[in-house]
Amino acid sequence: MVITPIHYIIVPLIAAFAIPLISKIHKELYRIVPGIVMFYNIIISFVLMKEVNEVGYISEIIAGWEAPWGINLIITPFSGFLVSLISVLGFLIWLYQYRFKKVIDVGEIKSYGIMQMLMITGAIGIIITGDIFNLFVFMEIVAITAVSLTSFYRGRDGAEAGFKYLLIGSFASAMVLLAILILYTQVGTLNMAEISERMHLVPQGIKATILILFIVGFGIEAELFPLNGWAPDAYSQAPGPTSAAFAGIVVKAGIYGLIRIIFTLFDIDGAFDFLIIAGLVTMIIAEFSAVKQTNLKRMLAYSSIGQMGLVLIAFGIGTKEAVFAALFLMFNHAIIKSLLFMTGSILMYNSKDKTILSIHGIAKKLPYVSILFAIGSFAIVGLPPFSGFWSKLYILTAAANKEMILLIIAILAVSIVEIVYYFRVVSKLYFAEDTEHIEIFKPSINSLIAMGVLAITIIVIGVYPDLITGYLHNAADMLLDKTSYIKFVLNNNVQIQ
Amino acid sequence: MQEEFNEIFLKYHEIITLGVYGTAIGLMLIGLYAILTKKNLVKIVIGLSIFDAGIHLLFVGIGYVKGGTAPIFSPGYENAGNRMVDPVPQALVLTAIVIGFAVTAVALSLVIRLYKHHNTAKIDQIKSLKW
Amino acid sequence: MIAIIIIIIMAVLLLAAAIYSVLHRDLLFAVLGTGIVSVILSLFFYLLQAPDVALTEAAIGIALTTIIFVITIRNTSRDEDEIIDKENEKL
Amino acid sequence: MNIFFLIILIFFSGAILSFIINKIAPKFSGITTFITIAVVVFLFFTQIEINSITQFSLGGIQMQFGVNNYTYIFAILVLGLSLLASLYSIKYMQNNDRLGYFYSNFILTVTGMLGIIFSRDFISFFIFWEIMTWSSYLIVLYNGKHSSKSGMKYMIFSAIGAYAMLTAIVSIKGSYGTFIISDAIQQGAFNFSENIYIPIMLLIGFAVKAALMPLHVWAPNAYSKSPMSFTSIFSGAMSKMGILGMGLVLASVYSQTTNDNTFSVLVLKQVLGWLGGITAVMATIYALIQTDAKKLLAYSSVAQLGYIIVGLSTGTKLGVMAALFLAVIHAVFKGALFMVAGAVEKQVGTTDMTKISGLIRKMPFTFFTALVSIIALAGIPPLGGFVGKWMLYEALITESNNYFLVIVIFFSSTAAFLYSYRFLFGLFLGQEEKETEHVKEAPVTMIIPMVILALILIVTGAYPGILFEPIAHGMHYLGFSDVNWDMSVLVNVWGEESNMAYINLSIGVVFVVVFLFLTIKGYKGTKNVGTKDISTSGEIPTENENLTFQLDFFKPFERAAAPLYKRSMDKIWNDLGNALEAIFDFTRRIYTGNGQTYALFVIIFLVILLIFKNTLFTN
Amino acid sequence: MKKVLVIILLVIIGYFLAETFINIPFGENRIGDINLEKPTAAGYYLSNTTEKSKVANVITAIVVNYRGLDTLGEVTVLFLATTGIASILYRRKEEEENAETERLSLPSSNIVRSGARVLFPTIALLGIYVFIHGHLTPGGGFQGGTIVATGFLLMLISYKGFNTNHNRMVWIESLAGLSFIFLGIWGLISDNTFLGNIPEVGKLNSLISGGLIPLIYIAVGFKVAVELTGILDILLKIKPKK
Repeated sequence: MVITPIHYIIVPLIAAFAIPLISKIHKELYRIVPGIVMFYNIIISFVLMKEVNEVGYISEIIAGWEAPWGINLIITPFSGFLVSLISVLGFLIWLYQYRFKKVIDVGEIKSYGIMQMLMITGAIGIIITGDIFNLFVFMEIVAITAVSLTSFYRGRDGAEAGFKYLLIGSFASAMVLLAILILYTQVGTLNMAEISERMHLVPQGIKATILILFIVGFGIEAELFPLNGWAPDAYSQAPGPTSAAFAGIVVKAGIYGLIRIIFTLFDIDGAFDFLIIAGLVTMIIAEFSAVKQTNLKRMLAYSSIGQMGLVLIAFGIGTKEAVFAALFLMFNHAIIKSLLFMTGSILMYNSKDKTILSIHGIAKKLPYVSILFAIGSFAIVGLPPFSGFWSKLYILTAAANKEMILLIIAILAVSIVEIVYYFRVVSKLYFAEDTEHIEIFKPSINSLIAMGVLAITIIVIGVYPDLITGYLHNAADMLLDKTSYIKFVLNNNVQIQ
Repeated sequence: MQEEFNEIFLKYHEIITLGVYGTAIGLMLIGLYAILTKKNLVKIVIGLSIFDAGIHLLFVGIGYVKGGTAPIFSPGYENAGNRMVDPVPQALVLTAIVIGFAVTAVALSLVIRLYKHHNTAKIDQIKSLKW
Repeated sequence: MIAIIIIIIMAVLLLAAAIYSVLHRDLLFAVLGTGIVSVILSLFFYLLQAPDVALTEAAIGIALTTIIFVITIRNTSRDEDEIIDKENEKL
Repeated sequence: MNIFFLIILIFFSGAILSFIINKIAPKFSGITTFITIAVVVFLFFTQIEINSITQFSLGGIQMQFGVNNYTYIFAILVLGLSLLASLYSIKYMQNNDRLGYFYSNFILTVTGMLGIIFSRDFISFFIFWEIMTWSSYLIVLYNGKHSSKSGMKYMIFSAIGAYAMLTAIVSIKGSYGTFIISDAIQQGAFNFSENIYIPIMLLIGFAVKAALMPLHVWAPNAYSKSPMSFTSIFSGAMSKMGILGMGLVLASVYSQTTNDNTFSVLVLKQVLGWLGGITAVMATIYALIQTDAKKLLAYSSVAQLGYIIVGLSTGTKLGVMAALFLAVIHAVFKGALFMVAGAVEKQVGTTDMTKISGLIRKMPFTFFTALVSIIALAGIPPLGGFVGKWMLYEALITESNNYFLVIVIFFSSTAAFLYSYRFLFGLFLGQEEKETEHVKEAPVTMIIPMVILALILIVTGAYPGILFEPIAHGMHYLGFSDVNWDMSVLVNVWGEESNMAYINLSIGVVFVVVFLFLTIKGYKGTKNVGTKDISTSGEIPTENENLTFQLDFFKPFERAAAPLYKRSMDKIWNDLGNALEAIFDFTRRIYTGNGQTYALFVIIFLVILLIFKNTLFTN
Repeated sequence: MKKVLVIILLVIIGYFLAETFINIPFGENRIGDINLEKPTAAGYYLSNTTEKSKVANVITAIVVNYRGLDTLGEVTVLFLATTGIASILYRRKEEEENAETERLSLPSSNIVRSGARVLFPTIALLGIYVFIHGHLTPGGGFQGGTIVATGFLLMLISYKGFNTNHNRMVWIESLAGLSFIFLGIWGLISDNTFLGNIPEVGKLNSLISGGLIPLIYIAVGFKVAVELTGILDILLKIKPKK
């Protein structure tokens, strides 16, 4: 059977529906099967990426109805890049959490693997679907799984974080639903390509309203400033792998939604300036709030929000190289922040009162985890020769080419703040006298492998970025060129070389 | 009854417009009010469901076509396609309703757990995670 | 003529029920209000030529949503301000 | 394979290797480091020919490697010093734990410095700059908890500097479309009349590493807290990286002086010069009151860097020459002095000058090194320090006739006599203390580098031409043409240079003989009077004011200069930091834990956007 | 104070919504002529459903076939809600023991019991009818499923002893979901688009019509019924706080 984008969706669903049955054979299947699915996702991504590199786009129609009438899944270099990133991360996260008895008692609650898997599937669906309402449905899948994973632990705070997330998340879905409704009345279709084709018919005021509703809706998922109150709680309360998945996968889906809406659907110029302003505010406030955190995961959450702000700034600059830089930053943030969350949750688990203050000199007991965390924090603040440096450099260069000197200064000032709080943790890890710990829980070998792979990726990309830059350039070009997208989706035979 | 509705529609167009849109927007605003001011978690969830109900009504409302019939080709109406209401919003709202129910259920189970832990369902007393 | 009055009455009732369910202190009655909202809503859907939606709203909105609300209230507290059961705890 | 890449590769693999070896046999990781650096030194001086350029591209950015006459000076300095330091640190770091950590970062630091020297484009320059920074930061943290605070300070200031530099770099890219340094200079990136902030930003970036006045606060702690074997290159070589950059920028700024930017250039000269002078004075004054030898040396190196910057700021032939000469000499003697401090610390266990004294008998070679380097530091005739300072004075007086600055510098260099003498006396002269009886001379692998450095000092004192030659070439690269070391001050002072060599050499020989005689004589039994129980004209001084060199010799001075000590730069920076912390603590309170507030935020945001929709989103 | 602010905000939002919807006249025909060369989506559905997929109920056609992926996602959402609620309200073994799990139930009077016993088959039958005839008459999988679930609800609250056989429910749930997907994959194999239909089967307005659509909707019906019953079951099992 030839591999097509729909496999991203049906294979995990088959697994999800079948797991309760087949795991009557052996309990372990609850944990193994999601891993197999994740690995299959990687295979799909590999095959599809090869194809995308040959023909510019891949589009698959569902139920045999041509694009404007049926739902179509479309893989552009942009979405393909994100999807393959997500697939690899998903597999690594699974590898990390496999047999992670201490932190996630999968034996106790069997559905963890299923929900994690379906959350990732939902994120992939958001990215590859070509239909706006279908996107909404996948958003809901992500939201529900994310909420129930956030409140997964039995403790009292999990439920609280989950409820906040649910409250704000249902706002998001309501906004998107309303926007889809108004949009449908104006253009009479739900297919994104056709919407952007007919967008010029929409009167200005209504267009602005729709855009605002979409911005609020997706901005909640993408952690824009006033909308991201749920994020720190959710990140800090979710199980470690789930936090990694939030930072690496779910946020990416939200950003993708925002970017797809602004770049492909709408033709409003003000949106770009808005992105810059919103991103700047988000970044500054988040990074400032991160400094005095005592819960490591919460600190990482704020830092993740700040990075998302930086991504939005880069997208808002809007030139080809800026978009390229933004993609690079998304890639970096995905791998680095996942690494940080993976290591950080282990560190937090081993600290006595679950705060940064009590991880003095834990490096003696957990050498590998500490080194990985150090690598991650060096990379995220953008020190060469780690991969974070390049994305920061490209963003600054893009800003400089548009003579935005103040923006550059702001970004760099904020990264000094970043250095302050990350290096505070690193120096605590290594160079403080070690206080006594509760019995140290050492991560199993597969977790170490997962984290090691991420760290090696960080270093390799940092030393030789050309491994991905060419591809990212291609993706950026394709994102900016929306006429070919429309043409390709609406009459399926055109193929952009 | 539906036939009556269709013919009186032409007469009282404004009133019915107000009746549908106004009701829908009113529902949304009432729901928002509950979400934003009520302290009790159950009340907040009620507000959410009312808000959703308003959006659903809007959906069906914009799908309505003057003098249209339900989009079902029942025997004898095989070629009535031109005087049917827009079926797409109805299909969408079908999905939306079910999803809304799922969200409500999850929210309520969270409320139950919060009450277990905090022994209260007041949202302003449940803030152990902050700053 | 009857129909238009019915529609206006329905609209008014709908909003009234919604306001009632938002404002009423006793959550059980509030939930009842949401049930009424769903009933009238499904009638609206029926009038707007959406029988499928009407059916769904009737089944889900009236029966299921209401019952899970009731279950929740039973597991938490019936009074919005939780005065009553606080007193019960005192006793 | 290309020689530059080969060297970098050797360095990185050496770093990894020494880290791994430490896990197996901790003894050998130091030796690995030494061998790695030795191999690189060999390769560098045999394989690399000057002015050869290697083109390559990384991440879609054109990059160039190469060595020119100017950077060659610093290459000699960095490689020689780090070779000696690595040899020194084998014994010095013996039986500490986490040696792999130390040595791999040591190598990485050297890699950074050499990479900076190699790179002819801004991006690789910045990359290596950052590698140097964070690896040295990790070493500063090496000594554990009490050093993590100063390490933080160091990292923050370095970040400020580095990001100022990065701002300048990307805006060069934005305005001139190139990252290659020479192209940027040719297109007038450093031309004040075109844009003033790019060179200023770059200068700020370099000034942090060169510990210029407002940005120097990290230096004393960082220098004194990190292991001495590292500090010798930290203060000796790494600070010179800042000098390298400043020299480059300033030279091109001055060379592109035109009518319309004369004034701004003049202002720059004055500001830099005065900052350097004030740095020298303040650092000297602070050095006076230190009782810890390491701290004293740290402050004194800040002061010396002040001189160098003054020299650069003149922008005249002689001034720049003086600066470069002082840079090299300072590297040598400060490296030696820190090694001495390290040896004392290793053998005695402390470098507190109030506790130890009379080590001259115990550690004669160390004392010899200390003596020579102190002479060079204080700028007493036979040795190089004097030459450099003389050139500096002459440059200031004759060429840029900036008499006030001369006065300032002269004051600070006279004050330098005091603390240098205190260092010498406090540690080595005087009677022995009870605690230091068991002390022995440092192991031979620590003696060798020190003595080598001392000999270098003597020889360069004798034959300054050895240093003038490469410096002259380097200055020629900077655009100061027809620099030949005949026009050195020495000619003006003592006539012919050649017999000058004899004079200096003979002075040196006599000095050595006298020194040996004294030391041997010193071993003969002398009556044992504790250094601290002196009696000034019959009356016993009270303990609270005991005017020996070890205790309160500088008390009166301290009293005189009290206002200067009261409000130091540190305090100002600390207040700034606290203010920022308050801001951070305020911002995070936006996230009140109440979910309803978050919902309200969403609605408010929505409403604001809706109200301004027609101004925000128009096409 | 806060209330005032909120009301002001709501008034503004209401104003802007009204402003938007004034420009969207109610009851206007936005479908356009459905027999155009390239009609709107709705027009296409209205004009082609009867021929191309032999389904009387256009909404069913849209829900199951044109926008089948939405329905799949929707079913997944329900499934996830069930698992999510199960994991949110999960109790460890020891908690399970010391919590006597007595379900919420009406005061068990004979009238209620017998009434329930009479009503339950009727309701279940109605539901099944609704989702079997989903492609002909109003209603379908969701509606029928919910109706069946209400029947179960009635039994659950009226009978203390009535227990949903968890094992059997898992079977039905999984099989229903899988059959949905595999019916889709059948299309993927036959005319290599997922959920591709085989409309040749049967004729319009007869029970056997619309190819795979009724089958899929029946699967959806079963799944929805079981999911909702599961949710109710979990929620009803909670031990109320004394």
